[in-house]
Amino acid sequence: MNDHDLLLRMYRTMVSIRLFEEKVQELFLAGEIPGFVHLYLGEEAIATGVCSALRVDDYITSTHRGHGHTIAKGARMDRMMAELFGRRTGYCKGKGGSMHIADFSIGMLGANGVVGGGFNIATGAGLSAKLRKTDQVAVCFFGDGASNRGTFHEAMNMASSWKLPVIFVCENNQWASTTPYRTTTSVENIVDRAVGYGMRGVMVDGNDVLAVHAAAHDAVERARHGGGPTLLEAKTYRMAGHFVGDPEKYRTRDEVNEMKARCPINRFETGAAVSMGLAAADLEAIRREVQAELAEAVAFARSSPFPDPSEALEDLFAESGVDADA
Amino acid sequence: MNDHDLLLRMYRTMVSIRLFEEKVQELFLAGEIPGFVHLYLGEEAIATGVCSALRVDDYITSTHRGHGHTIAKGARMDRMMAELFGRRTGYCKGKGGSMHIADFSIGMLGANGVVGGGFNIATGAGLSAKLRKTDQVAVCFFGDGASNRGTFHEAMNMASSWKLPVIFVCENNQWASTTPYRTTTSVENIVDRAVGYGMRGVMVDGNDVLAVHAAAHDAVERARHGGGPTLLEAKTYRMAGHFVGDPEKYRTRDEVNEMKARCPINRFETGAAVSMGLAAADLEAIRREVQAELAEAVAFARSSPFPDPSEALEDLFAESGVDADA
Amino acid sequence: MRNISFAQATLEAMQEEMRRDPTVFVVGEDIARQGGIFGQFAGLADEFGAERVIDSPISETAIVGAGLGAALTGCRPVVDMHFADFLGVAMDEVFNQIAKVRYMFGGQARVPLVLRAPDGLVRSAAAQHSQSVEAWFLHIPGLKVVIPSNPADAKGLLKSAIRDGNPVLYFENKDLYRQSGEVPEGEYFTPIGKANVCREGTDVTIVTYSVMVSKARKAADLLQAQGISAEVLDLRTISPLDRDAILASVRKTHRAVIVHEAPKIGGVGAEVAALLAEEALEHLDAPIIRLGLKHVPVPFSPPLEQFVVPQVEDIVRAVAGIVRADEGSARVLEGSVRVLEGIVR
Amino acid sequence: MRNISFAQATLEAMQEEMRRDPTVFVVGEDIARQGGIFGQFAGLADEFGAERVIDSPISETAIVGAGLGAALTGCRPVVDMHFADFLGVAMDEVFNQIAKVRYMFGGQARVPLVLRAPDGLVRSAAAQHSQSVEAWFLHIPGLKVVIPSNPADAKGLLKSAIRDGNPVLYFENKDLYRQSGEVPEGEYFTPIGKANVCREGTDVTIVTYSVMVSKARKAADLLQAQGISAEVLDLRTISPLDRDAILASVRKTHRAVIVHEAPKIGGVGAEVAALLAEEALEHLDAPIIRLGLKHVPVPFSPPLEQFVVPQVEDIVRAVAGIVRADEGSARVLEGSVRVLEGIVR
Ligand SMILES: Cc1ncc(C[n+]2csc(CCOP(=O)(O)OP(=O)(O)O)c2C)c(N)n1
Ligand SMILES: Cc1ncc(C[n+]2csc(CCOP(=O)(O)OP(=O)(O)O)c2C)c(N)n1
Ligand SMILES: [Mg+2]
Ligand SMILES: [Mg+2]
Repeated sequence: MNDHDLLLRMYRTMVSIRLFEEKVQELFLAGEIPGFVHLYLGEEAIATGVCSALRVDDYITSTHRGHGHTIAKGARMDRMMAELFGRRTGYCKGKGGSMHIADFSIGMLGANGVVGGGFNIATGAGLSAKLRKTDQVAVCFFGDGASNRGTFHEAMNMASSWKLPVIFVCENNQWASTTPYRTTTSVENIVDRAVGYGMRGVMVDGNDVLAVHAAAHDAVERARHGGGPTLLEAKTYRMAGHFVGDPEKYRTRDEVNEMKARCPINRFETGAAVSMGLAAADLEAIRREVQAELAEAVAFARSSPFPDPSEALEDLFAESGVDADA
Repeated sequence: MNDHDLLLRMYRTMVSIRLFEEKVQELFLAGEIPGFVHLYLGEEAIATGVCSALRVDDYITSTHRGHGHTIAKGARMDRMMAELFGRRTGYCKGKGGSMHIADFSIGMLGANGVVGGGFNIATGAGLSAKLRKTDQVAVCFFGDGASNRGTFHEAMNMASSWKLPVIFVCENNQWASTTPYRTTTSVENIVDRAVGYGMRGVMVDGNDVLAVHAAAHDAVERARHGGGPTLLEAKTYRMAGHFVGDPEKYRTRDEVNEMKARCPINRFETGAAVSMGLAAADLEAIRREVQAELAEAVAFARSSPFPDPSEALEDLFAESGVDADA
Repeated sequence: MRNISFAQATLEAMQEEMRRDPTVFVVGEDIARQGGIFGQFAGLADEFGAERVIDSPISETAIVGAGLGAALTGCRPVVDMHFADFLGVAMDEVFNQIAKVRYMFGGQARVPLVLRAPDGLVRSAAAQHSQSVEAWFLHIPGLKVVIPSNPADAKGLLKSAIRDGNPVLYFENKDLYRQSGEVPEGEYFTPIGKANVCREGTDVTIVTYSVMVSKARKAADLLQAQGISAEVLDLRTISPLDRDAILASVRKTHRAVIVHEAPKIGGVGAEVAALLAEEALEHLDAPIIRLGLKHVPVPFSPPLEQFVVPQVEDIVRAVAGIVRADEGSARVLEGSVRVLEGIVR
Repeated sequence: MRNISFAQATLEAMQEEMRRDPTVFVVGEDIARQGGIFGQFAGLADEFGAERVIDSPISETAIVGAGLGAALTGCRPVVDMHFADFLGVAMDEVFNQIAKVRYMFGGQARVPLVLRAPDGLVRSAAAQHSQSVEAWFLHIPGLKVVIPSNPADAKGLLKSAIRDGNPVLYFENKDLYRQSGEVPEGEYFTPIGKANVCREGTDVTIVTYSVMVSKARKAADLLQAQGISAEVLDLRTISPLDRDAILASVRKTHRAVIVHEAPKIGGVGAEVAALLAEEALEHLDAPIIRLGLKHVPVPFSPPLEQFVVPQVEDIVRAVAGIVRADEGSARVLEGSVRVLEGIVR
């Protein structure tokens, strides 16, 4: 893939995430989406930069704030939206919702309602790739807050000890729900923790999709060729509330507005896009295409049926027994 | 206390631990002690050096290998031995045994059968000292293997974020039961992990009781006066099997014998004791006194009754209700 | 008496106990700045400061384990678990440390520690934010477990829990926070270990607790209209169970239906049924019916979520089923058996 | 048939499955160099190498969580917990991840994962190394739980667990490792979900599993001498319970005693008793008795340890108690009731 294509693809991904999230916010507030939703607004460059460095058979584990990762790994917006609506046509047949979206067909091993729940799953996917002697890699997305979970430590130590093909991507958006990360996190940079595992640590501007892509590409290539894991910290900012409906009493509007000025999409449009000579019309076309796709996704979700109550009893166990799995 | 006294006191402690452990080994193999016992042979200088820097109202949390910590914090050998024998006169009335020995009256908050179970308890004791505005400190003893538990991470981060008066003392004896620590631990020195918590890290020769004492004293004084936690790594070697009866198929006799030459007690006798002008007769006297104390301890344990079966139903709950605790 | 919300009632308990005893403190996520994600800690930080109302890192083993360390050394910590679903993260601390230290150490330790755990279904929060896990703790010696169903008990049990010298798990249902109810003026304590007959009846005992108490009461109203008199027993404490109250009620009504939101299989209802089958079998005129979550994780989609959890109609149907089945045929049988029993025993 | 030990039987299962399928691997502490602390993995590392027989760090959340990650991506991991007591360390992984991923994700995931957990009392190992915690997992939808009592089932169930496409917890009692028994030649599988009547009888059913099966059989022998015929039902699988087998046996014998080493309160016995009280009440001629650990942590001192756990004599006493009480008076009552039932139903 040439640079031009890559840039346009990344732009499409960022715009898809942005528009998807804005639409989700609107639909949630309108009462069409049940449950709790956590938006990825302002952090689009990270999932985009990282996943654009992955193959479709590579794995990712995601978080409670997982729509961006899911889109970036290549999921369909219609089935995602249907899942958020709790419909039978959703990725998880309505059983998961926003916090439990997954698409195993593209290596997206699931959002996770447990903060820090993905570290070990990604590590296991890396272990599995090594055992099966494939050259797949696994990426674990996680937040600054999650870096204080014990699972972070156990996974980092294991991945490094065994040189597993795992990239740990910290999305440091400076907040763990209502808590500024420095009040509960004993280091300035999460990447400072790499030393404690003899692991390579890299820090990038998480609002610069090119920088994220470059760092991720590098880490992925190393991992793929036996060079072991990397801890990649991407600095960013959570532009929306922790969840849709969050009164956000713990921070000022000024702080938020200042950070909004660093919007990664804007920055791409006015920076890389210009210097790399992308045609404004191409970008505009992408936006329009995404908008159309999203409108269809919403229509699809709305028109899809709810599951029948009895479906609640399905999908607990795989068909099994010695024969099924022989 | 003058230097001389301190040295003699430390010598007494080291010898007490050594003789206690040798006796326990003998009694276990003779079938007098039930359960499982993990010996502190070869690591005596660490508990001794650290606890000699503590006050009686300071706290320690211990491990499965806890006899040394318990003696060093000032416990009585007779009640310890009785506990190992499962007798009613033991510290825990026979309910605990070797892995669950404790003496709250001297701030010894318990051995622990769960590796890494003490990190957070010690951190909480530090938090409590801070809240109650005392100047107590808490010491958490733990092994190299335990440093891979998630509880290590969570406790270190919390203690550092909140500047709690806690000293984390890693007894790096190079083995986690049957596993050489470098095969499962991603750093050469556990102290390298301090960086990831913005914590002070100090490494000492764990077989040099003076070095351990000096480093501990320093860390304790800092903690006592608001200077926050320290990670102190003491390098040592587990001279005995992981537990009494361990066939030790995973290491060579040569390795063990080489390390035995570094015995901390020998080293003290031929080094510090000489250069600091301790009288050989004084050391000899201490040994004899300890031997006598130990003989009494064994006699005490042997002659103590087993608890009555019905006592198994006691001690589950403190008397309570609103009145008892008002 | 005043009418206040469940959340407000728990807040009053915290305020009263924190004012009284400077060693009481609270630690958890989103407590100080946010006042708790359900508003249950609103304003506490302003009154007691950041030293005693502590926003923690996302480190459940640390907050629970440090709670234990603090309890052992002179404090009375209240640890908030955010969601009961996250108790699993700190299960070792709860199960191997907190529940055991006193006993293992031969009674040396005191553990005045409260773990607060918001549980139950709320607004399609899905599989990892909707659970009720109290049954695990019934099976762990060394813990007390309380689970209020209304604002008055919420306050009284929380105060008793904080004053207790032992570890108490305090389960508070998320759907109850906004519900209001009468709460006495002045200080009072709800005793741990005592169930409450919150509706008297003669034909059947509905044994239940937490959010299911109100469903059971609604069911009892509907049953009344059908001529069936249901007693509703609110357990309030899960461990230790109030065996006497359970046995007394069922010996009176001769029938039991047990209802909880946690999975039916292996739940608290199993223990209650087993207790009855062991101690009151000869008083039973009908099978013991249990209602609980169907045996799946909680699904997200609203129609699925409602389907897996017991509803008022399910309770009505279950009760009517065993009372009716009895009515014609079995009443006869029952009478005859009693006579026979009199003769042979 | 050959006579081999329980540990040896599990080892054969591992060898056969690892030879057959290169994606089967085992990870845990003290596995490779030590061959397992109970010798249950002896020699595996020599045959399959350090890549597939892995000594792990002391990181239970990582070995369990990574087991899940590997299971989701094409491997069939066997994770050794060292002691069942440490399941609490990884409870979130078991409970919120492993048990739920398939369901939450609408059936996309397959989780062919086995967790092996050595449990039970052994040699005064005290409170944190003696526990049996299977009941927690009965209450968690999405897991299968097996718990063999003898070498033949140990092998057959472990092979079935490894072949299963779902997460299986495999509890293996530490005291059973050295016990020997007959094991068939050649490949075979013991089905998950099927209990086994390991002794037939007519007066009472002793429902049990794991190490208590041999105690129950000894008790049955002693009871035989007293003229009481006891059936012993070895559950073998705890989840899903073999309801049919339990109901069939008790419908035949009309009495049940349930025995396990885990705490009585809130244990598997509660579920079994509740099932009987719900589905077979009219067949019961006597109270359902449960025997389990007294409600304390396991104490260290040998006389205390033996006191808290059910012994053969306790089983004999419990059975004799309910059969005798029945014998004179109740046999008469029973006959009369049956007649009446015939008339009124
Ligand atoms: C184990 C666990 N503890 C607490 C929570 C509640 N919770 C959900 S999101 C969140 C904050 C996460 O912060 P961070 O990891 O920085 O991710 P971000 O939300 O900033 O993307 C918390 C505390 C949870 N879901 N899981
Ligand atoms: C959570 C937990 N996992 C595993 C074990 C089993 N175990 C007991 S001691 C030990 C090794 C501990 O190594 P280390 O921390 O280095 O302490 P050492 O024995 O060397 O003093 C292990 C794995 C345990 N007790 N607890
Ligand atoms: Mg964050
Ligand atoms: Mg060690």
